Amino acid sequence: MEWLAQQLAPGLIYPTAGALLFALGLYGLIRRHHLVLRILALNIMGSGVFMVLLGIAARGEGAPDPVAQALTLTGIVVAVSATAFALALVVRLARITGQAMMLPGPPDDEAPVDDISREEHAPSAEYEREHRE
Amino acid sequence: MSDGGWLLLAILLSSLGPGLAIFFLPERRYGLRTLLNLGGAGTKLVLVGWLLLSVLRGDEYQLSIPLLPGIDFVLAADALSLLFATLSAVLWFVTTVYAIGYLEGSPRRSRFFGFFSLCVSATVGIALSGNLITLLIFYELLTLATWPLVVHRGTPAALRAGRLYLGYTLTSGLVLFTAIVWLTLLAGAEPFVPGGYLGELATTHETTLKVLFVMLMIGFGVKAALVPLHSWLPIAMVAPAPVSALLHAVAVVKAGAFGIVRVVNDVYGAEVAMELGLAAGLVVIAAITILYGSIQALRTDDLKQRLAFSTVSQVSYIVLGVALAGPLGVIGGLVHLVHQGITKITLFFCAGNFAETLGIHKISELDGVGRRMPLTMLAFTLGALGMIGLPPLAGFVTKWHLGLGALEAQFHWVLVVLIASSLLNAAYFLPPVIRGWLGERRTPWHEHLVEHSGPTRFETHWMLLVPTLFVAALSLLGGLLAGMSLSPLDWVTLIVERDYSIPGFAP
Amino acid sequence: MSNLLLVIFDLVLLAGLLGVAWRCLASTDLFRAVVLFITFGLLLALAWVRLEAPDIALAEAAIGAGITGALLLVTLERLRSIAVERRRGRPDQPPDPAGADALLHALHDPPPPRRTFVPALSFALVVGGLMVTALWHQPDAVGLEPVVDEHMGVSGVDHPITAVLLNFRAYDTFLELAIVLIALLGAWSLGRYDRLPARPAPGPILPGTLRLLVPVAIVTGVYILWAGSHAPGGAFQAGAILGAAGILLVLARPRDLPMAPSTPLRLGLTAGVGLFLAIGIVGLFIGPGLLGYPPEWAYPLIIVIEIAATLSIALTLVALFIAGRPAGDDH
Amino acid sequence: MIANTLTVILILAGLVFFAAGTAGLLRFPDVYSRLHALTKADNVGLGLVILGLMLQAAGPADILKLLLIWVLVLAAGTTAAHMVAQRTWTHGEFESDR
Amino acid sequence: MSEAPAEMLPLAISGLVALSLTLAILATVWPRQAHRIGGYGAVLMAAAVVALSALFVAAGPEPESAATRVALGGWEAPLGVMLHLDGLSMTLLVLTGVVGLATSLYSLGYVHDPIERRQFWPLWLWLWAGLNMLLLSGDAFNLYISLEVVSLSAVALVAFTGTAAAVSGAMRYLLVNILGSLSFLMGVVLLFGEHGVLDLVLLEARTEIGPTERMAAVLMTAGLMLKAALFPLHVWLAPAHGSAPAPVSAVLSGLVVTGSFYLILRLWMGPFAPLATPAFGILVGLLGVAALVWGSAQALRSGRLKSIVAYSTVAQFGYLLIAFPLMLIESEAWKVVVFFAIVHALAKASVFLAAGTLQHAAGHDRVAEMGGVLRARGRTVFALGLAGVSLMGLPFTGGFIAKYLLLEAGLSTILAGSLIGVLWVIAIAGGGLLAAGYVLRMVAPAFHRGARDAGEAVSPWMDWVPLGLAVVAAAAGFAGTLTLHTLTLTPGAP
Repeated sequence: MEWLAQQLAPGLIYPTAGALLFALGLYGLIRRHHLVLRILALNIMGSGVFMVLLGIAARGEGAPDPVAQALTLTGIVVAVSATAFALALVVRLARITGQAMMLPGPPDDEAPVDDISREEHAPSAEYEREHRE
Repeated sequence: MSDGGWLLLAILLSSLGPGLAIFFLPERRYGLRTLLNLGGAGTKLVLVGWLLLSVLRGDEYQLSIPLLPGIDFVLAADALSLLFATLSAVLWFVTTVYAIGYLEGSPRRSRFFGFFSLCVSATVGIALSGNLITLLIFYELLTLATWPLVVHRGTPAALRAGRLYLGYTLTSGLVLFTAIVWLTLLAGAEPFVPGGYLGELATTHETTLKVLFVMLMIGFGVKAALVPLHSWLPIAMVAPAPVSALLHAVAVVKAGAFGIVRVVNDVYGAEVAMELGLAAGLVVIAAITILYGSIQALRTDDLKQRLAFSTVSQVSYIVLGVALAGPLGVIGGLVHLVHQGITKITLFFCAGNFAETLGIHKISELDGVGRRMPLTMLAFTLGALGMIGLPPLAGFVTKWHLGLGALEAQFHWVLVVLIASSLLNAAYFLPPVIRGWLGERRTPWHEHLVEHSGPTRFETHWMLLVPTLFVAALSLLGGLLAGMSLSPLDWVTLIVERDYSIPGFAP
Repeated sequence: MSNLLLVIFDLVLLAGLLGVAWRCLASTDLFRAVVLFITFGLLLALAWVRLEAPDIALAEAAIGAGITGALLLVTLERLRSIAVERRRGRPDQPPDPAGADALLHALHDPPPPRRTFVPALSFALVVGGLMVTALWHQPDAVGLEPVVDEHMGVSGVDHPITAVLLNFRAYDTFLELAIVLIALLGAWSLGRYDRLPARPAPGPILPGTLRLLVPVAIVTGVYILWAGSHAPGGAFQAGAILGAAGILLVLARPRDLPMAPSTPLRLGLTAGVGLFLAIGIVGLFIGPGLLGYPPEWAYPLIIVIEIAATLSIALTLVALFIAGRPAGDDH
Repeated sequence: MIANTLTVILILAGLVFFAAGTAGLLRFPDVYSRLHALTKADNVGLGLVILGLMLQAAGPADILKLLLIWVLVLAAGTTAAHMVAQRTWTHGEFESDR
Repeated sequence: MSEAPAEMLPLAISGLVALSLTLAILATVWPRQAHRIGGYGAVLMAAAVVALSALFVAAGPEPESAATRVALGGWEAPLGVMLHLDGLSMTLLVLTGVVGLATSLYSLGYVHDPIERRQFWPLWLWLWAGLNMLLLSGDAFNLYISLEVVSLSAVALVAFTGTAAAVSGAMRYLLVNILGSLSFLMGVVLLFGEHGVLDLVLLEARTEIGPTERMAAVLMTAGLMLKAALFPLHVWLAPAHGSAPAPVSAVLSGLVVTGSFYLILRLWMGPFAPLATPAFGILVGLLGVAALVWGSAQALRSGRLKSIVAYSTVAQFGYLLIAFPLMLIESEAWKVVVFFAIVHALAKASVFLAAGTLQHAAGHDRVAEMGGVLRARGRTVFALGLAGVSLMGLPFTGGFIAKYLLLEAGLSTILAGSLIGVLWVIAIAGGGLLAAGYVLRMVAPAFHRGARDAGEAVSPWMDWVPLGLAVVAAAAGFAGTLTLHTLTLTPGAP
């Protein structure tokens, strides 16, 4: 019993679970094509990494290692800002291409290229239309 | 920057500076462009002359800039480099005048003369380079600078020729690059030393040196138009006349030959080349090229194609001379470097005149041109006879020394090759001469130049005629005054005497 | 005995976590996936409490589950309204009552093809397995905890995590604030803010509750900010709470957002980063080094930075929720 | 000692209510009844649990904080329930619920 | 006098970091003046970098103790974050300064719409600050954070044009970046778990060959290869760089991707040095050859100017992979690789800027229809050609010297007896030919006969900056000895 309890100390179970979460997120990222689901998968991978980090911090008797906790906090805030920007990008992509699914291959070369340096930035039509109602 | 280095740099910059300035000159600034062109050519001529005299007195000139740890960018002026530099400087001045006349009123001249000057600086750079790496740098620069000139007309044919030209030269450039890096790894970045600097490597790395020699020959062979690698030259004739005159008669082709001369004499050294049996191999290839070039020249009816194939075979005379590794052979080879340059440029100028004035491209159209353009036809005849090697002219001097060299190096069958090639030369040069003088012109001439830019005082535009006559006179004097001091032959004997300690050389 | 109970609790919790994560990634309907993801976030917060990391639990609940959940839900709503708009734009399609099938289209991801199942699963299992073996081989190394305790005296705060965040590794925290700001700049560069598609719930209930909840949220936020120096809490958690309050306000009145004047808004957003760097540069010249505080001034400086950081984070999170450049910014 | 036993009893009672709420969530046929189960049962369950914890609390500050937690959950729960009910009433059942 | 510069170094390093951050924050706070802040700031930053390099060279200690380490906030290694400056990071900082200055001046002309200017400059200055911090950081977690700063701002800039291609390219780039960062972070966490230390120099002292190091090496290298678009994980590069605005793709191809490669090099010279086995080297080399062939083939086939250049980035990065096995046999070869990366960055940036000017003038960048513009704009085509020549590795350009060094390293491995070396030499030499192929495709139309149409008016910045950068790329050939000397001042390098 004692060996089992020692084996299942938080310093080992949580990093293992973190690694499994990382793998699960990776699996989801590869399998699913909808961008929101892929962003969820990346967030789950991030939580996996933080679980490994905090699991490591919990090793040994004393209080968990503050540096590891600070790193996790920084990681969480970075994760949320990356997710927020990714979601804004998904909405913009959906507005332009009408769907939020990433096609596997790169877009073809003949895609229309409108060069930003040339067009004056007139307020976009849809913005005007909405604001007129 | 050791002593006198600034002079070498000044020679290089005298064509590079104006060249870059002309690049950014708008098209309509005709006067300034001509001034820059002729000014550059003139200063280069003067500087090279000064260098010539001081090297004659025996001064030492060297310039080295550290490029990489252990590898320097070296410019040095020894007798051999002077030979090639003087040839380039003189012919560049003449060809600039010719080109200004030839390109009267055609578009994109700023771009043309910009690249034209870049080419000449690269050629002079090759002449003055002090070690293999600097030679490689200018050699590749020459490729880049000549491509825009070959495609200058912008027609699909020109671009196809350009693509082929780049294909050949870039691939061979890479082979050369790898070979030089390998050689530098083995023997270090040594400057050129008469008699070669391989020293004990020849004994330890037998096979590697053989492989390296073959790679170097492939690298230089493309530009020197040795047989399997020559097919770009005739196709590149689609370029305008001054380009084919200066580049394919003097700059590009001679650069390849000059590279081979440097490798055989100043890197491997004559003894090592003979020991490893490389010289013999080179002689065989040179002989094959001479015969093949002449035969091909016979078959084409187009004037410039014929001259191109004759260049292929004539350059191999130089390679043959050097490969014979005997003093007389080397003299024959080196002196032909100058004579072939001058004579071939005369022929190209005449071909350019015929094409520009009367729109003649085929030899069959040459009937009775002697009556319409007597002076150009005279120059053409002088050039043709010089090429064949009749006694008073320059060609004879070369073939005489090559013959002696062959005997000296016990390559008796080379004598047969020389005689056969002289006969072939006669076979493909005499018919145009005979047609020119004795042929009848039934239909009136199509006055191409007159329509284009009005009547000319002489038989054609003076800027086309004067350079042709000047160069024809040079080729005549080269032969007649061969014995005089400061003639090409005398200078070459000086080179061989001073730089090549070849055993048993009795002046 | 109690150790055994804890082990059982850990196993149940982790099993729950993995189960929820698996269901979330396997679900075809996006709304279900997002709800499951929020549950995953809350369970995660529970796990951090179990690992005695209350700060992280607070942050995870507020940011990981709360703010991210809100962002995801509003994104789904935007995708749905784009799908409806595109369908309205195509007359040939049969009119659809409440955009139900549009919702189906935009927020529905068909189950992935069978053929990618085996390679994906095997690749993930290999990566996971290797990591688990590496982790099992690791000794029970003691982290940097003793080193931190040594320097606690000089750090100016009593709470070790705040000391690490704002003093020992201040550079990382500064960059973290910068990243939040860059994410906002990125979102703003994509385009102007489009009217929130959320349909306001009629009736007095929501505004009424908000009038009750928002003040409480603000008081809690300020309390957590102040408590950060000696107890679990700090700038990021406080910023998240105030941000959540802001988002609630935005949700209550989606149509007529206040025209935030450009310069004060920008100053508010960059207050955290700007003040942090200013004090850091002062530290470079008179203090121990870049981003260092003279020991006796450490506590007040840290508090000032924390206040500015909270303000910036709250504003940035609300702006990220709106995810569009304010009109004022373009004139 | 009594406090501990009381706490255990209260928390157990709370758990019973939580279980009831979850059972309601799983078994009830439509949205409104499920909402009903959740908000009613869980809030009472939470109240009992918090009451139990109050006994363990160190000082008055902790007791007030626990009370604050309960009040906030009550407010949030009711508003959320109302919003969900209203949306279902106006826009019909969610696709996934049908 | 020799010790005064050594003391000034820490202050100068912190000063450079502070300056780049201040510029970024100023541009964020005052968007209307952002382009002025950006313009003058770029000049200021370039001057600061040059001053720092002068100090570094003047200080010039012997290689062992060359690294200058600055404790941020006064907290020493295991606890605080250390800035780390040595030969390797100094040379790349100078590269970032030069390319950054050129891109900033170019952007003054390129992004002239007042509203877009306000978005562009803050993001660009944050990207530049992120790059500087990435090169100076000596702490593993801090590297992760700097990578995030660089990735987010880079993705925002890729999505800047707002076209479908740009936004989808940016989305794919963002997903790849986040995945790469997470796998890098997992590696850092594993190392922290094993050794309890985050500083690279301390890590290097403690790492030995074990399962954790091996796993961390795999994860961190995979993450960085994702970000540097090295061959097997390169799919995202062409659409992202192809559709981004010209100055952005210049910086992406030049600096951001080189930054990730710098990190791989830093890791494999520091903590993971004992793990490199010859077999691993050969595998990476083969990937490099595949990259060279695939990238060049795509570049020869592609129809758009900017995607040709983007595919050529993938191809040229094949060289960096090929050089990996060379490094394992010949220890000095790592300096050659860095020099090649520097020269490639300069040349690629100027090619992208020139392509941007041509695209701006012609309104589109389909190569087949750009003949008129190419014929009219001699200066830009000359810049494109000169930088193309540097990509080909022909003389009188930095590329030539870099190729010379690569060939020398390749041949010395052959002389040292490794037979696979022949493949490397053929690949290095052959790569130049392939590069000639696609550079010719871009430049040849200028020599076709046909009409000349100068297209849209182009601001003087956009006309002269590509040429200036191309000349700098060519002149890099002469800086060979100086760069190699500075690179030797890297302690811990083999």
